[in-house]
Amino acid sequence: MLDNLLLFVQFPPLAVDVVVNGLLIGAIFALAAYGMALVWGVLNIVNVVQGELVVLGGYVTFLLVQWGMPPLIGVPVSALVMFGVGWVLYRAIVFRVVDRDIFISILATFGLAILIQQLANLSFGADVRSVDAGLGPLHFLDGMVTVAWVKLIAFVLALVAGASLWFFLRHARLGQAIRATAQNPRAARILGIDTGRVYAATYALNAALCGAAGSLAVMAWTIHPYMGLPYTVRSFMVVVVAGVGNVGAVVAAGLGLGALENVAGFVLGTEFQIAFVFALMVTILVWRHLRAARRREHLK
Amino acid sequence: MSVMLEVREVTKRFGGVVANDRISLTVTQGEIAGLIGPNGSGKTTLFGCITGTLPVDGGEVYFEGQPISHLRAGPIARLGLLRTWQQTRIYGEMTCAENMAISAREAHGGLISLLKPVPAATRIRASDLLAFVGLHEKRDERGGRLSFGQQKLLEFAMALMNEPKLLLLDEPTAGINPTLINGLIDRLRRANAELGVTLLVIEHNMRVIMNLAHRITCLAHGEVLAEGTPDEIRDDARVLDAYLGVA
Amino acid sequence: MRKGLFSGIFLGLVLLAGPVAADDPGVIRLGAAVSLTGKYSSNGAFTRKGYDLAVEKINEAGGVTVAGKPYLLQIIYYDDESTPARGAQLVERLIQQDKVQFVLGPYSSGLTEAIAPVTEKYGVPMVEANGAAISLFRKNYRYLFAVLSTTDEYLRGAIDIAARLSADPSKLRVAMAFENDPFSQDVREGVLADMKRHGMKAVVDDKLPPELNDMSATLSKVKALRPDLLLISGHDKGASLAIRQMADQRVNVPMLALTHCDSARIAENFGPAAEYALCAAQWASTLTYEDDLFGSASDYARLYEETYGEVAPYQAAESSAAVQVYADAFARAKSLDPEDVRQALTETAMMTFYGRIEFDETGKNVAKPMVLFQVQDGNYVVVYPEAFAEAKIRWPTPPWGER
Amino acid sequence: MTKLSDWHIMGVLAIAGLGLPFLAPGLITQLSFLWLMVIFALTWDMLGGRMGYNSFGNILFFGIGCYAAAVVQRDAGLPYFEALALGLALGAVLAVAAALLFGAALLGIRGHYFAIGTLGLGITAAEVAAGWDYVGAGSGMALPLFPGALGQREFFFCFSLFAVAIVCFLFLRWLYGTRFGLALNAIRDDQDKADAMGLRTTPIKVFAWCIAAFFLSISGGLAANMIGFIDPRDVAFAGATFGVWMVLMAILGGKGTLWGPVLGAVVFHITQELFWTYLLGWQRVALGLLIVVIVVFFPQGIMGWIAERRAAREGAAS
Repeated sequence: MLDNLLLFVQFPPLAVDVVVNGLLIGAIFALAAYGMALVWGVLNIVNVVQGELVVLGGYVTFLLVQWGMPPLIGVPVSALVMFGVGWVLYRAIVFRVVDRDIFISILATFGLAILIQQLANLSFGADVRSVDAGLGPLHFLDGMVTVAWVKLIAFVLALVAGASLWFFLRHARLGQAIRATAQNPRAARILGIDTGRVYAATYALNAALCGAAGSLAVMAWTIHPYMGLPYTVRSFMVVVVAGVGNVGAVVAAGLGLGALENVAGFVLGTEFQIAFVFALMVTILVWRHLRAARRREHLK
Repeated sequence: MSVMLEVREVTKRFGGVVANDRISLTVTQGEIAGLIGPNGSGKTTLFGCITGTLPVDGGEVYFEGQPISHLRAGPIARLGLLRTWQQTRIYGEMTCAENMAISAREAHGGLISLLKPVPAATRIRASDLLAFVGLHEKRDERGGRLSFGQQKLLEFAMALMNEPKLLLLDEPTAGINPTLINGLIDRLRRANAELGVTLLVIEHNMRVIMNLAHRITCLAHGEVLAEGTPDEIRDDARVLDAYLGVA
Repeated sequence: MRKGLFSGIFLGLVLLAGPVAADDPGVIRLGAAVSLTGKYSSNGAFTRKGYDLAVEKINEAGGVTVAGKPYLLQIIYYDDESTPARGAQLVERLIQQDKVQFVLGPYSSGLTEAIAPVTEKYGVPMVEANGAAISLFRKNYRYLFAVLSTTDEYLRGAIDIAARLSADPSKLRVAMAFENDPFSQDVREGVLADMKRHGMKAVVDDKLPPELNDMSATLSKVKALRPDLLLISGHDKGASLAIRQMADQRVNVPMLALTHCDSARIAENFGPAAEYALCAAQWASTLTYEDDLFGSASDYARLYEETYGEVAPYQAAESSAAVQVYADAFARAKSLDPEDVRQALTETAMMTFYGRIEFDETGKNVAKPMVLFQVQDGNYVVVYPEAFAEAKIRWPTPPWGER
Repeated sequence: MTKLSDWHIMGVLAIAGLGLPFLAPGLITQLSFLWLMVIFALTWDMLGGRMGYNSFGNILFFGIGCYAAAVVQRDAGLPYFEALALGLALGAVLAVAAALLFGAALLGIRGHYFAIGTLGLGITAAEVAAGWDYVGAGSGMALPLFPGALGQREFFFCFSLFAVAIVCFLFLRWLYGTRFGLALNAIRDDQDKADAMGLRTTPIKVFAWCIAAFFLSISGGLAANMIGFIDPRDVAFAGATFGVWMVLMAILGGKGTLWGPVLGAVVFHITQELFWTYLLGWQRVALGLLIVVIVVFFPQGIMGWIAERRAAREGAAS
């Protein structure tokens, strides 16, 4: 561990490299986390199938490239396709767990996650897939810091998506309907908002965000049917830290998590990287609880 | 008679809104005190501050001379200061008898005492108290299936089961069938007289509170507006203003 | 109502007793729990295809003759879902309920670790083709036979080549990133022993968690420390991630050696980024081994490709060989008693398309070397050991700027 | 359900539990796993069903039991059974200590944050075990071979787990009859009310978790020996399988009822085994569907459904 810290001193640009790469991973987490925050906030559902939606998005892009399309087209197409998938999922199953105990939604979407994993395995095979965006990397600081173009695009896209989501929720009609429904579904219904439609749209929007994230993930990293869970749990974590209502906080938490995780992996050794992330999450929860308890409140 | 509860300059803010602004009041042992005021005047908030469910931003609450505003709900309840809720809180999935059994005072004890079965004496007491509030036939019914008024009565019985020294009641007659209200007033009085429970009652129904309370405090806009006997309050122009002015 | 419930449960119990094991005359039933789902499912599928191909071929050729009577082979499969607890439970079930007396191995060392105690306990032989961890062969299992080379040999070739190519092997600096699972950690142990032999020094020694989907922290270290040799093992995912991210982060190392790069299809999936990578493999279709059943290694590869429409990975080849070992042992044992078959297995000395197979007293195959491929112009070319080499190794790997 | 029929069912089950291993020796391993599942469901239900705390982290205690037994058996240098007994005892102590520590910290958190916090706890434990060389890190640990004759091993573990399940059941049955049981229900129904009525909710909750931890760690030590090999993520701290099944079984049978978890475990286990036998390669699809169907269409569970039916019938009759 000390050796690893010493490395930072010996090669200062390395610290930059580790942090930058972490931020770039964090951007993908943030993208998936927007969706989770949205669904959590509006439908009051903890969407455990999040990671699987990301993976499916990746497969869409993978298939497109197989058919000879340029990889970057995959981002919007994946988002679009996943929007449809999300809509269908909502109409078929998810709507049944809205308005129910949030714990029921956790379990139900967990079941969906297993189902999708398995169907992905049966239809795409368990091979590890990746798509070469063909863009190459960027170099800084004498090659010590390298940033793949595609990760940079992912980063920018994640920020753009966050900004447009914010703008959409604030100014678009559907966005306003979503916010109204989130605050008070009954009142929204009385005001003539078709909340069922709003829920479906929200869930589909979430799936679209995941689709974009997956498309970027398959270009920057790899995907296979069983790798949704890391995305799910990190989205969880981001939302737990940032809360459901604040897009900016989600971006910050996502990026922060990515950077922190990468630094932890570097310093503690990669075998403790995931342990660190989860220990951190538990610590944050406990700390927030203790702070609330001191004030005669409790964490809700 | 000794002072049981003293609220001294208690202040509570929600964001920028001051819900309780330096409120002071006292409750003497053995009396029935009333707390009135228009909607939003801070009565329920004050209950929260006293019984430990809301943090207090300023001032102090003394119960039998002991400062309690830093304590949470559990320890305060174990001192003998209890409250009921306006919207009633009972254990919905448990039967009335179970609701009563777990409300007994001995449930305050440590783990070892909890590992004993419910003693026969407690069962009898629970049964008596259920009969006292008129729910004896419902004793095996789940709490959540009772009507709102019945739940209120159950909550009251549960509170008595706990043998509190001071009981804070938040609108005990709200939602109760008007024909039953006189019976309820009678029970509150008997609880006070026979069981020796000091009461502090929030009430909207003027007829009830004027009938019941020995002394009344009136809040408006988070401040104490007036204090006195029912007659004094009835004649106080400011109180009348506060009610009519708001309406 | 309760009656209905209980009769439902009873019916379930009856069904549980399973596809009833009627003992057809003339059929030898082998049992296998393989990973059809879960993290090992791609390699589990290769394992199953390898088994199936050999069974089909052997049955086509008239089956196995045991003491004058011909028998056909049949395999009963269960899906262990890539989890050891399941694997052990299913093998117990194969033995107890399906009355299987001969077990074929699962995929991965971890599952073999879990299953070996079970077969050992029941005295049922297990011929396995995909559990290479050397620790398996230190436990004195009597009924465990492995047709493959063990983990300590996987990257030995790469280390030996690196030592040979350098003026002073003790100056070599090695970076290692191994997945935190039984197989890869065992590979690591073998690597450490070999490094010690040459006096090499480890500068990076990371364990990659199986859920990891990014290894940039490790690669950053590698970039800073500029080792002479980078060794990576983490099943298919580890190989794919390494190739992908080394290209993205422009990590330059003179030599990179991996495991599982052919089953991860790195040359096909990553094109130029995979060039120069050295891959440890149990088998290659270009090897010159031959047997009567499949013909040469390349014949096997062709047959496999015709049957399944994909290139034959070594995981399938070794699995086929495991079935051949059983067939050979049945014939020589002249009996289907597990004890006799075990005895025959210990005396195995046969040539297959997959290589020579002879077991030492611990049950591992000591007659076949590992090979090393190098990805050269998009093909997997054997470069080590010299006896089988198709081409010379390309070394050192030029920096990314010049590739 | 009257007292009498309760004891009747227990009698039948006890006879079945003792007799089945002899009648159907081929099913003995499945039976052992069934008792394990019963323990899982019962202990989970104490928190999730009785107390209203939906924990995804109970697997922590199972894993601690697995590892404690494995380490003691490896290092103590004692004969098999002595080492096993010592390992189980140590596991129980460690698990209860962990429940005290984490319970005090986590059990104040409510609702889904508690579920997520415990999930994090379970995953952290798995990852720490997977990185810690002393317990074999990612390679897991192999348990020593059972010394007895062939076939004895299965009987030993089957009956041991059966005994633990029975003790667990009877203990919980007794516990739910005390004031403590009522206190658990009170916390589930309205914790703020329970607090305000003077119940010492935190010690009650922590104690409940300790009980769950005790039984889970004992079953963990036994199960580790029965399976013979522990992997940090897939056996000991198997949150995605055992950890979730606990919840499902309790829900399937009926949360917060005495027999629900037992029934749920039996039905779930048998269903699961049938999937494995008859749906090769598709069993996870079936499992995923089963989960969705259970929680979406059947959240009241079998016992809840029976109660509803009975209420409806009585309603029709009166």
